[in-house]
Amino acid sequence: MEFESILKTAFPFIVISIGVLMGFQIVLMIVAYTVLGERKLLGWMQGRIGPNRVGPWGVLQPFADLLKFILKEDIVPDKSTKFVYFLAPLVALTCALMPIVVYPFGPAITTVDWSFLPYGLGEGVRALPLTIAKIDVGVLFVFGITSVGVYGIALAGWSSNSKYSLMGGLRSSAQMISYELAMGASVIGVVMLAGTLDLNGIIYAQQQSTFRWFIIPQFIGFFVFLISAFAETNRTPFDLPEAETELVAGFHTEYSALKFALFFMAEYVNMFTVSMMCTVLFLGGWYVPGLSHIFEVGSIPYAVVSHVAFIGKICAFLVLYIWVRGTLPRFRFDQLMNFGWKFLLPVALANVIFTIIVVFFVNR
Amino acid sequence: MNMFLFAELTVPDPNVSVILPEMIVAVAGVIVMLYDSFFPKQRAVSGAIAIIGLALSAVVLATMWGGNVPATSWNGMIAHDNLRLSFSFVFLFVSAMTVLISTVWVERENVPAGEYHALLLFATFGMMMMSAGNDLVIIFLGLETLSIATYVMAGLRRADLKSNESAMKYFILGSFASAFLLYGMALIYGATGSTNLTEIAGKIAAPNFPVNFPALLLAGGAMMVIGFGFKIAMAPFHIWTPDVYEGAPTPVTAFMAAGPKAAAFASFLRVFVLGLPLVAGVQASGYLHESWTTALAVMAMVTIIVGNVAAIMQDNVKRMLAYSSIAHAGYALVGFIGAGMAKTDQARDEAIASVAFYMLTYAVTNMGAFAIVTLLSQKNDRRTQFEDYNGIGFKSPLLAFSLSLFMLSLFGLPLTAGFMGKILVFSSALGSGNLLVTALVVVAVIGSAISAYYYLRMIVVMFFRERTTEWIAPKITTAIGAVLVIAVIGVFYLGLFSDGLIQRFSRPGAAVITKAEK
Amino acid sequence: MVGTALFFLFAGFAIMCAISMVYHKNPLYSAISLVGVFISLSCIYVTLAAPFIAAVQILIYAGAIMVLVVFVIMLLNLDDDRPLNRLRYLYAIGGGLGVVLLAQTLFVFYAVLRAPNQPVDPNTSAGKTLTIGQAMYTEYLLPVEIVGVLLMMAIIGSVMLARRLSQPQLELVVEREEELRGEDD
Amino acid sequence: MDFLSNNLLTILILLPVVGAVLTLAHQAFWKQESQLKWVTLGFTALNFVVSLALFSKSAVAGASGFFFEKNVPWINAIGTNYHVGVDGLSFWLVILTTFIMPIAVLSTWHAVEKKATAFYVFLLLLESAMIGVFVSLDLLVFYLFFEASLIPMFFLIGVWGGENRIYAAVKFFIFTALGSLLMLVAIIGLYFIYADQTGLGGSFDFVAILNAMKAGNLILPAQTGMLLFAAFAIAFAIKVPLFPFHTWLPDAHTEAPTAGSVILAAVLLKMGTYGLMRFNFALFPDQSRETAWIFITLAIIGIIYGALVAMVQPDVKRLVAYSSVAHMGFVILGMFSFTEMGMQGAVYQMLNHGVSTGALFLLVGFIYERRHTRQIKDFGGLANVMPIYATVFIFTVLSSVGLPFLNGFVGEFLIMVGMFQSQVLSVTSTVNWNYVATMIAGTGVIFAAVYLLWMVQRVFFGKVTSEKNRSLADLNWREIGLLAPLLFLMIYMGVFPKPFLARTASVVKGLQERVMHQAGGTIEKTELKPVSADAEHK
Amino acid sequence: MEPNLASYLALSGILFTIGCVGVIFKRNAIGMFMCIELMLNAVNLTFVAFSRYYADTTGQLFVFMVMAVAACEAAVGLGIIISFFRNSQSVDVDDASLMKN
Repeated sequence: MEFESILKTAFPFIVISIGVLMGFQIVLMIVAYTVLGERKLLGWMQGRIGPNRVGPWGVLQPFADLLKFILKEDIVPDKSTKFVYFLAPLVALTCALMPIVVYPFGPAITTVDWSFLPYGLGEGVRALPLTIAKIDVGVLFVFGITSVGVYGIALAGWSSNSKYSLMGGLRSSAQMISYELAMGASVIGVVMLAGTLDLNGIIYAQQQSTFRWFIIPQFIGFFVFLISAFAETNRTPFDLPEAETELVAGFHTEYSALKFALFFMAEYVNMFTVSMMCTVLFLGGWYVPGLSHIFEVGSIPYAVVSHVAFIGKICAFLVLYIWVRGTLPRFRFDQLMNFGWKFLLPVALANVIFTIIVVFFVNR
Repeated sequence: MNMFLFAELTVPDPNVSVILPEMIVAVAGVIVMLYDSFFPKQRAVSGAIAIIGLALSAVVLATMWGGNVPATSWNGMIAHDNLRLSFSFVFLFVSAMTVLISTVWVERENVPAGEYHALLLFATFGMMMMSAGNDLVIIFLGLETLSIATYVMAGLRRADLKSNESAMKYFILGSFASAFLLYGMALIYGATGSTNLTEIAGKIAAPNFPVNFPALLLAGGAMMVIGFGFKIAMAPFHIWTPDVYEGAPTPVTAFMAAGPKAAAFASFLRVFVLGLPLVAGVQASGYLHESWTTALAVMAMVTIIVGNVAAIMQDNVKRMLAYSSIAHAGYALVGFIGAGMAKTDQARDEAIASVAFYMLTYAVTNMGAFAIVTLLSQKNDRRTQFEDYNGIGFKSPLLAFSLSLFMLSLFGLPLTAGFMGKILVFSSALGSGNLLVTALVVVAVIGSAISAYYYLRMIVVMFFRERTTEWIAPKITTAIGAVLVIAVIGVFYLGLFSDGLIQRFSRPGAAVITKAEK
Repeated sequence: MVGTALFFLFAGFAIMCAISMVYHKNPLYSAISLVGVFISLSCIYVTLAAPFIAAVQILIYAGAIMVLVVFVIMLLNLDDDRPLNRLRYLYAIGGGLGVVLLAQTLFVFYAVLRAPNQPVDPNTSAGKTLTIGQAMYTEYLLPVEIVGVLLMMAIIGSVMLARRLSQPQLELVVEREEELRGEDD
Repeated sequence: MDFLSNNLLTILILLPVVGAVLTLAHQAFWKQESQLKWVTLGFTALNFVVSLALFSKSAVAGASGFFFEKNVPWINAIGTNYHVGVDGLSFWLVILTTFIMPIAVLSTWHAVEKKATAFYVFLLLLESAMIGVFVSLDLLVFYLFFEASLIPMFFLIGVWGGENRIYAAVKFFIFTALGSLLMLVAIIGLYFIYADQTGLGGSFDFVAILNAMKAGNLILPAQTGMLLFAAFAIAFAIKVPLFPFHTWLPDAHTEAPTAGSVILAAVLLKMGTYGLMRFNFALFPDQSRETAWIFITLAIIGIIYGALVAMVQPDVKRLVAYSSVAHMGFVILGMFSFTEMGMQGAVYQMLNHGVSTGALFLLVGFIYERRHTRQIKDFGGLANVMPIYATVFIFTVLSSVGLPFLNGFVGEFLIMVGMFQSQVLSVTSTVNWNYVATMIAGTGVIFAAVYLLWMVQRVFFGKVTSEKNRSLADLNWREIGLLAPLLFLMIYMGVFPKPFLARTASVVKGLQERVMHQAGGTIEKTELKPVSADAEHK
Repeated sequence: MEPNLASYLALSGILFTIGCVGVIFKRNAIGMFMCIELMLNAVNLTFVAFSRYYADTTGQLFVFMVMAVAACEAAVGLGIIISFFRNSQSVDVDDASLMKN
């Protein structure tokens, strides 16, 4: 059968495509509501109500925003470098979305029998992983992609041909490079304890470890990671590339309409990614202690509960982000650099060395 | 918790004692740096630490010469043989001299001494690794360590455009050359499936010739010749040399002319002579070997001629010395080709020793000459033209006669080190009895005759010309004085009583080498 | 089939980006093109079963080195390249060198093409992160150590080069001004 | 005494070095630079006295035929030894060197005012190197001294020379260095050929190589041999200097200070001819014989050319310099006649040239000190003002021209006769080219008489043309004193050449037989007596 | 046709050539530096391709070292370029012509 063989070849791609769509859908929805949540929370913190006109309690606000972005006039600065100007937001969002493919949304579903599928498509399929792509260097992949993300900002700043933008771009690239080091160093401890770079592998390693969550043995690493994560995502108190009060809006001063929306989305997706990494590396990912006693490991309910727990942990981090934004003032640039190079990096390295010693003696 | 698969592990072979000299140098670098950060502005102390480190390393190296050291260690990455030992001594000597020479300059230009000395020590570390490395990885990393340190050192005089320019040219062309070298290494790896030189040599020498792509050996060899050729300033890859040498601060120039060049020769020798050996009976290997020796012989001729002829036309002393260093690379290449064409292992070892000895003589002489140039040049190397040396001969006889001595030694006058070096490389080359090599030696000899002109010019301007402007002889500091004494004694010692040293360099019997245990 | 398509896709993209890098006079365009090359090479590494190298390629080249380059280009605010004036003869040299290297590439290509094709064991562990990590700390311990020294030295070096110049003259001016003000007061 | 005879040559080499070191060290304890000449004079004189020990009858020749031989290993790695010895060929040259040196020092008694320390140091070092050249029997050691002698001379010309000194000094150095470097290659080549063919490992030892050649263990391939021969020959031909390599000589002579010119003429030029005889003839006899025609041609061109150019020189010193070219041409001619008489004459002429031309340069130097010019046109009628000077000068010129009873005659005559008897050049049915060569060379003698005597006539006779010349002081006692031994030698060598010739006879005979494979032109056969003046003198 | 060793090597060779030509054609120090990086990358591809062919880790380790070296070179090289720029207000190699024969 011609059709059958084609289907058999195409089936994995179809499955992956569905997975990708679903993954993106989940993430984008969460991101959209993070924006709303931020406005609400900030409003409450400042004794305001926050958006409440569009839909009940303002729940449809994100869609209204989206509509506005789409319909607004797109202004392109006259002296800008056009190609790069258009490229920058695309780069930013693409790089932000790429890591979704390694998100460990939940444990693999292994108990379902897939043989009911027609044309024997389910033959030999034993597990349905809740990860889009299985890359055994997941951690490196995420870091790599996010580090490319800086181009979006830097190029946006350069191509706008505006001094505010340029300053923002310069700041962001300096900041990203500086804090990436501390971030990378802080993860090494976890990777050493886990013995793998695979995100799911790290989660499994946490299940088998004495402490269940790596935040306990690696609390220094956790804090360093968290702080660097704020810097990497350009969030307050490290939002110098945007810095409304000094740089107007930093790198995206000259952007408007949909292109601005892309940057905006990229920032929130990055937040989500970083929260995800934090969860996976330090808080056990989707793992809920004791859940295996209630549901069979690999069954659908187990996966669903795990997934919900995973999203919950991430949301907790997102709330933390918003909280910090509501409370802390912005750093000065030299303070930011000093803090990154002279405090975070040494601490992270000390943590690495300490972990090496511990691992060495425990493993003997 | 732990997911290592211990079954697959290669047993590491960390023999620290073998790389102890290198480690001492690197650690000394770190100490210098730390000391400088806690007690800044104590230039003399940081220099002293550097010298102590280098001396300590030399002592350890000397004990290893006769010691019971495995021939290869660190999983075959470090080779311990006369090539390594003799060249390492040259490097240590060069670096120690550079530290001494720099004292004047560091003071004059207000250079951060700690970092400078640290860089110098790391560069030395790189050089020593280059001579010890028995694996392409080590050679590459050593080379890069050396190069990167030297790029920075060349650009140390940051307020001076000349120095910046020098550093930039050196950086760009140096990394360009590294890329070629690396491509060559990749192709050699592709041809043999290994980066270990012992293994590569074994494969080339094996009777059944288990090399997958012999053609890649040829291409890789060519690329590596380009890469190494850049580093040793072999024509036509010498174009960077004059500008870089002229622009770099004088002590750094001294270092670059003697140290990195010797280091590049060390690994060049190791890769080509020991790694791609001449093996009778294996046609492909013989063909490969012949092609690189022939190519090198031709290039050596060009190098000698270009270096000498261009040196004649220079008005700047540093530039003249730069071209002369190109010519000297050509002379050393003569010995190199001798090593490549040697028919017996003994002859090969002797030829290698002759190159090492040549580099030593060149280092001694060169260091002395540059010490004087450093002393005489003012801030930002303003006084490095020949005119600035007019008639200083009898105003500062000590400096002038030492400089003349070094010039004559560079020329290769008998009784001096230069002569001994030259005669050794020439005889090791003539020993192969090849016609091309004989022609090469003749060219080299004609080249040295030409070189008489510009070396004598130095003497001529110093002694035979009259000085029109006022000139105050600079005070000879202790450090520079020490360099001069060492260099003058060295020139005569190497010229007259070098027998023991040559024997040491060439005779494997001097070192009791045991096979690696595993 | 898929492998072939991917290879030619990425190879074509890499070559296009490389040519665009050389062609563009604007350094930032060149930089962007180079990032394109890096990314497509990284994808090719994935097809060559070297995921670790692929990730590190992105991380180091695209994420660190090129960001630094872009940063510098932005900092210096460079203009477009001017055409060669003093060094016009370099066009000839460059062209010659290019031809020679292409010839060598062909030479290598045919040398390897005619060679017997050794089948690769699909279960090989080479390229796995674990294998690389193990080799790094057993067989390749020494190179890794040297890389450590190298990195430290690069840090020292770049700090030395980039450190702000002390400007004694400026300080003098300031001091004099202060003195003057003191007198005024 | 044993010590002395064992180490005599080493002492001869080292004594001047010790003197140089002491001279240098004077600044530490004795700050009178002007008195240094006494130190130098002392050391050179002492060296001369020591060198007289060479005459000692107790000396015995070693197996290789060399006296006072010393052979100690120096650098084993390349198999070179410190091997020195002296034989008939080098004997007189060593004596000549030590003899000329005190005279050269005396000649500069008041002339050197600036940088006297360095001047004397270089003189002493030069002496050491020159002696080294004549006594070393190891090729490498020979090369070493050969090159080492350049540096002091280079400085002497360059620092204390005339106006054009830099050009002259550099030219002198580069010409000689180029030749000697080629020789170095040949030496190394010989080393490897020796190693290859004898299987004894390489050696630079002249005696060892020569013995191997004589024993047939070392046979040079024809082409290689010719190349090696050429390398050696060019080095020495430049030093001699043979036409067309002579161009450095007039410059060097003219610009050099008096002492430098004297030493250059008396000793340094002899290194070339000595080297040719010692090394080229001994090591490459066949090549020497085959290429003799080239050398003879060049020598004759040199003779004629030197004479013609000398004739038109306006400068006395330059004239004398060109006369050197001509004279050295005679020496070469004699050597390459390969007859015993010719070669004897050549050796003898070397000494003659040293004495006569040395004296001429001294005399030119004296007048230059007084007048600070050497142009012939500035003089005229000097005989009226300076009678002693004129007498001595004319006497020396006659010796140089080759007047019978004076030394020049003996040498030139022997060379002519030797060449006449020679069989090196081809003899066709119509022309015996040996005769032709002799005849053309003979005209050179006439030319010499012409240009020298013409110069004498213009300088010394006639009226005093320049007012400045009227007040010139005649020679003082120091000058007369240092010329006296030279004048004595001119006469002595002219009338009683036997002791000189006797010492060189055996070596020359050996060389002659080595080259021609047969005896020829021996002195006994050709009845020297009526020719040589010594019979009549008795 | 599956991509085999030869095609990877050809790609690497082409990239190397482009980089090399670029180094010579570019007048801009940063541009030259980028071309050198391209050359290094081409070499890395060769290493990885051979590493795959021989199923040997060595090549990939070499690549790793090369990357570390490239990072160091970038740091130092850009520092040099900046310090040149500070003094000359240009990174054009044509302007680096203070020293000539």
